[in-house]
Amino acid sequence: MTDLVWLVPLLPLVGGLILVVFGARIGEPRAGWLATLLTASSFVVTVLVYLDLLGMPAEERSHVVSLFSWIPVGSLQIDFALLADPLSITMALFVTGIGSLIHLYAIGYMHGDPKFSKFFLYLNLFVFSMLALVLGENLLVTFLGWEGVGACSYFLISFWHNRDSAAVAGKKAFVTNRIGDWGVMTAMFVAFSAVGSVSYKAINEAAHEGAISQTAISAIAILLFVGACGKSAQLPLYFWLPDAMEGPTPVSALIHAATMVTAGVFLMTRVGPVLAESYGWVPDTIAIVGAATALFAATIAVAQHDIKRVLAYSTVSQLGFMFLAIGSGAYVAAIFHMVTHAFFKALLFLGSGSVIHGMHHEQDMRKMGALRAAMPVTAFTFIIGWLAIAGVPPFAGFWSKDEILLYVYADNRLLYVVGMVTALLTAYYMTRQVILVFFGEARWHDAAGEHGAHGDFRPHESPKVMLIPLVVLSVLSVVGGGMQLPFSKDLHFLEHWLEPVVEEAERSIKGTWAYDNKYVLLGAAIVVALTGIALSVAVYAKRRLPAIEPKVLENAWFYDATVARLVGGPGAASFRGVTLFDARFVDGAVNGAGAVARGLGGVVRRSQTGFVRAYAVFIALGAVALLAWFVWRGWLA
Amino acid sequence: MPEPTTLSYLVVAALLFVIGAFGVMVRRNPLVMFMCIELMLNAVNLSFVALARELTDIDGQSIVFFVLVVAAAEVVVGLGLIVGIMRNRSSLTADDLAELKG
Amino acid sequence: MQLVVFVLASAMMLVGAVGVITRRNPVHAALSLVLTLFGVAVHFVALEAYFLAAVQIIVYAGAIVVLFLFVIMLLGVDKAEDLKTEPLVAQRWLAGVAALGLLGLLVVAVARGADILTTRSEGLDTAAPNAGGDANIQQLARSVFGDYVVAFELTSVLLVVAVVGTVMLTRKRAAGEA
Amino acid sequence: MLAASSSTIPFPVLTSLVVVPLVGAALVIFFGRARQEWTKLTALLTSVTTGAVSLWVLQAFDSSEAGFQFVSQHEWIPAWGISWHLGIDGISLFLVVLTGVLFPLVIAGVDPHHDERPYLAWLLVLEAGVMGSFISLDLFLFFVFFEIVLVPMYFLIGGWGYDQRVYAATKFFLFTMAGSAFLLVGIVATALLSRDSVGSVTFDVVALAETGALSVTQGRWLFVAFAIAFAVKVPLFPVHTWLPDAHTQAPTAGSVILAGVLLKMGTYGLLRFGVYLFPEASVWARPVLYTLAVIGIIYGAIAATMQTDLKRLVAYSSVAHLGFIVLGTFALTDQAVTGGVMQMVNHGVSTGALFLLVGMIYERRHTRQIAELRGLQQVAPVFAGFFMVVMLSSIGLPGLNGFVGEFLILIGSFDTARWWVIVATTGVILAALYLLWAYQRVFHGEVDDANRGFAELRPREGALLFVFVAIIVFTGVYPKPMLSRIEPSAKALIEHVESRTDYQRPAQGEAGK
Repeated sequence: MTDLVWLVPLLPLVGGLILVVFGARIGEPRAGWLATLLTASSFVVTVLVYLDLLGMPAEERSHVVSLFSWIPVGSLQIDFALLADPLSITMALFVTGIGSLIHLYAIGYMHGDPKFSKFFLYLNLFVFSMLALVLGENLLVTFLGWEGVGACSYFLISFWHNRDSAAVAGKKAFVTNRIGDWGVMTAMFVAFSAVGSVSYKAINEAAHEGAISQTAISAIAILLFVGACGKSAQLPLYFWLPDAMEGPTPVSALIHAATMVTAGVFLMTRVGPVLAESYGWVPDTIAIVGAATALFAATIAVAQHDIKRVLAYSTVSQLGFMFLAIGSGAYVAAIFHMVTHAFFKALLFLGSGSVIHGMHHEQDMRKMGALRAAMPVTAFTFIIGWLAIAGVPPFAGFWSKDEILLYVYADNRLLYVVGMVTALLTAYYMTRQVILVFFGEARWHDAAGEHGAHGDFRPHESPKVMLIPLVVLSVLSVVGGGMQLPFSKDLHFLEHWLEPVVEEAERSIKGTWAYDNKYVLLGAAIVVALTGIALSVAVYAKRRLPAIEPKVLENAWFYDATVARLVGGPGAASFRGVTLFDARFVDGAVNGAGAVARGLGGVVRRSQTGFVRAYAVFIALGAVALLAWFVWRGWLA
Repeated sequence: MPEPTTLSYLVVAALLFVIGAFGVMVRRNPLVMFMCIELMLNAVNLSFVALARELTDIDGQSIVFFVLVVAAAEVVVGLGLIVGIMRNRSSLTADDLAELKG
Repeated sequence: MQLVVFVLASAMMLVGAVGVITRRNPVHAALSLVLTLFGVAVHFVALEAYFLAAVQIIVYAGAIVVLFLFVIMLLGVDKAEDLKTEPLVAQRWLAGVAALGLLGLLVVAVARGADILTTRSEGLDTAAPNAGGDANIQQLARSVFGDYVVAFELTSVLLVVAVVGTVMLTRKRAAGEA
Repeated sequence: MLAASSSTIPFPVLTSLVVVPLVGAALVIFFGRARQEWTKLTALLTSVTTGAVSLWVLQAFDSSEAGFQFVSQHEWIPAWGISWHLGIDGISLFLVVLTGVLFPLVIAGVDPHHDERPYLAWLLVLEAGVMGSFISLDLFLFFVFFEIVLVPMYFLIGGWGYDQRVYAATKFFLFTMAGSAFLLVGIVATALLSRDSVGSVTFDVVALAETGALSVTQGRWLFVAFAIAFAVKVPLFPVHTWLPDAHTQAPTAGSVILAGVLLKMGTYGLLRFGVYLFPEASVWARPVLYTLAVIGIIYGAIAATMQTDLKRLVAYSSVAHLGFIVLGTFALTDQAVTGGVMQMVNHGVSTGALFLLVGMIYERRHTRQIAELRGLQQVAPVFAGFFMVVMLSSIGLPGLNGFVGEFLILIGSFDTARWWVIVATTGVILAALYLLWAYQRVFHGEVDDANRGFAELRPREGALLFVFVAIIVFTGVYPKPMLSRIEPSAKALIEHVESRTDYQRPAQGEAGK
């Protein structure tokens, strides 16, 4: 069955190709069902492969399926090969699984859109790219998917291409991602130069066995991390993600919460041995960047009014958590959190989409409130997602976040404090969101006039096709923590499953204070989460405390604005300077040479009087000179 | 009485050539300029014939034959041109034809 | 005897040449040209180029000069040219320098080069006993129609082209023709 | 090593590649007047025939053979050792095929606005010249073809171009001629200076490269002469400024051909004559050429970003792309040189297609100003889709052809030109920036009145673009057939350099084994 792993990416690709050619003819809603069906079958195949792998002994659970020789030149031999191992199959499972749910949801959400079939084309291509990314046997196949998801996210963010803001956001996402891609490409160059191959196995083995210099190892690690920063929206390249919310909500759920943005975390885990063997400052940098991003984004989320922007910053913050885990050597925890985060963040995004859908495309939380009566299912599932992300036991997010914090504590206390503050803020702003949207008074009555088309404005619950994914995801958000429970070594299912992949890199915390007192830390996490919720309730529900939403946070510390001003100011000016230099100086030299020739010609041309007799004199004088030269030479000779 | 040497023929030819050349440069009537060119051609012909005898080579005379033919063709075309130009202009000196002034 | 012929012919030639460039009336100039051409023809005879001498008289003096005279008459350009003034600055002065320089250098070159002339080729058939008086013509014919036959054919083409071209140039254009 | 291996084919295949278009041009000129309606068909048929022959060559090409194939050699001017010597190897193979395929496509797909007959005739003469340049194995013959190319291109720009066409055509002609002056001197000097070592004066490339021995100083000076000529043609910074003008003012077919194959004559020349004839000098000059190439990559991209004219933007993007090719050429590793050759073809396909698309926009809107275009995706989604695919190929998206070449160049050059590669890779970011920005301004946004009437892709245009897109996708997904044909020749060329200098290819990944 593992040999059929190539079917996994192929099925969505086939869907995409069918939709490219016949999309318009298939039309709504059949295009959506086709795309959903293909993604779902891809999920089924993945499950089969998973079961197959599960049946094998742990050390044999790594299967390479080489499809064809892709780029073979000299010593560089790159196959288009897929790798089925616990890590890639884990990723593939939730990519196809959550992907199918989001496809299903989109059938309802995109109802009536003139580009309905095109949307599913992009979604299918995206799923294909994402699967190529996670299943790739070498860096190049991963890079194919890596760039593919970038391009698809560009298409999807700027899906409503008539909106200028959507077009700009799409471009911004692509270009920012490209900055990261520079890192991935350069990392491949270093890897090929040092190892002679770009396959993960070769690179990891070379790093583990110390066959290549530590400088090369560190270079590969840090360059890949640059790529991961771009893809996973870490500082300083995070700013494309909040803008990417311009895309339709299923896109935000699929790309910017569940799958694409986790690619960086996946990549770091893939090359875990490289990270483990590099200089100490490399994982430290990753941990610090992760922690800083987590805190930074959480503070911003506190003051956002757009329902999706809160979730976007929350995503950035949670991704920071995952990188914090990677930097602390907790790969399993990172993957664990990635999976649970995919569940609850997809749930939250889809829930917010349901709210937006019911509110006739209103996204400002200040114009919502008390929606739990109008949309009971959405409200219920959203609340589950909230509890999961806030870190309330026994929901999924609690277990994964706790696992990360455990490792961070063992690694660096200061970063642990940062993590705890972030957790507090997370609970705080998510509670704020739930209260603003679903509780309190209904503020949408005054805004009814804005939705002119609906004279009698009433938020409505979404159709079933949208609610089913919400329910499924909320179930997963509840039980997802069961993958990895801290109580006993036997309950570390995920760890056992991933062991063959991460064992060389995974840091052992056995024997540290944190390990021995993990229940203390567990308790602290619960206290922090509840404190955050309580604070938020006090502020937004009971109005006991004033809301702290300073402008500087609302504007994301002016980071984006500063970057925009730098790019638009000195950046554009220098580009303009180069262009002027080209026109004035380089081309000026060329035209100048022409002008000099012309000027000289203008002088010499005066000798052309037009009088034949004058020419005759010149000829005669020329003849005299020539003759004189011959005679003179004859004399000397 | 001494025989005239080839050198003396060449010197006379040179003299004739220079007179012709001077005429081309100072005369303004295109017809007279043509005549001066004929003078120069004759000077060259004379030196060819003189050298043909000095070198006892008939090629010198053959060349003169060709020069004569070409000169005839040149005069025909040149005079045709002058006639053509004169149709459009009342008077004619070479200095009036300065259209090629740069 | 030969020297006398030489001096006389040269004098004829040079007087004629000076006449061409100094006579203000083009008709006079043309007549002076005839004098020069005759002088050259005499030289040709003295140099034993009998055929060329004949051609010189017939073609040059006979045809070409007559052509000149025709054109002069036809166009009515027999007005005297004012040789006292010179519109081009320094034209005469430069022309004089060029002419004198040319003369001097030519003479020097000819004088210096005289000793390098060497006899070659098969020689001139001036008085071949079996060819009678036509030796020169026969030899010239062998050269022109033998060694240089291609050039000869080409000159005939040239003549045709010249004639056709002149006809095209001088005929009056019919209305509507470009 | 590179000695000519002649397959025994009775028919002079390569000669026909040059002769057929020339005959076609003559037919178009002499018989086209009487039969107007046959003119285009004649031109199309001859170019299709040439294309078919080039495809046959591709099919019959022996990919295990590194040397020249289909060689045909006849004496031309024996006194000077000049011969009609044609041959093809992995380096020129795909350029020949590209030429053979591109010409019928533009003849079929783009109509001139006036004077169809001379236009088609010039195009066919151009095809003959380009073909000849790519298959000549005699320096003199190459120079003849190299120069012949200028004439039809000059007339195509000057006769069928846009408002500034005369300026652009003159600039193009004078600029390239100035370069060619160096080339001519270089060619003659190479032949004469190699006389002693070769045994006689010869212009035969193979003989000169294999047996010729120049002193170090001679080799360097001659290399510089060759390099200047080819640098103008490529074009490399700072002699690139003819390119935006020529591209912008040329008619669509002219731009496509110019970008598609003409520029490749420069990079091809650097590889075939620069590296092959002067190995020592190429190794010596590498730092300078790397630097110029990288400047070209960054500088071209920056200049492209700020252009207001869509065609100029694409033209500057060519400067950037060609910089990659030069970088790969002189990096002298298997991957870089193979990638460079492949990128020559890729750039021809993707930039050629971009010029076609820009030409179609101009046909519809009579403007190339980005500011005057807006929201085209709304009214012409299929057109926008094609533009997008071609653009992504130009950006270098993996899975499309542009990426394979670029990646090979960069990964191959990393060991020999490390810091240059690191800078050059940032060009990838800039490529995304300028193309996406242009796309956003032209295709995104709400369509305004001026652009509302923008017509959707017509079937003929669609068919034309489909061929390009098919090539783009196929070579991106499965480049192996192409790479396996280029690689032996690239490798042989590098071994040629290694055998004559102390340069040695870096051993990639020795540590890992």
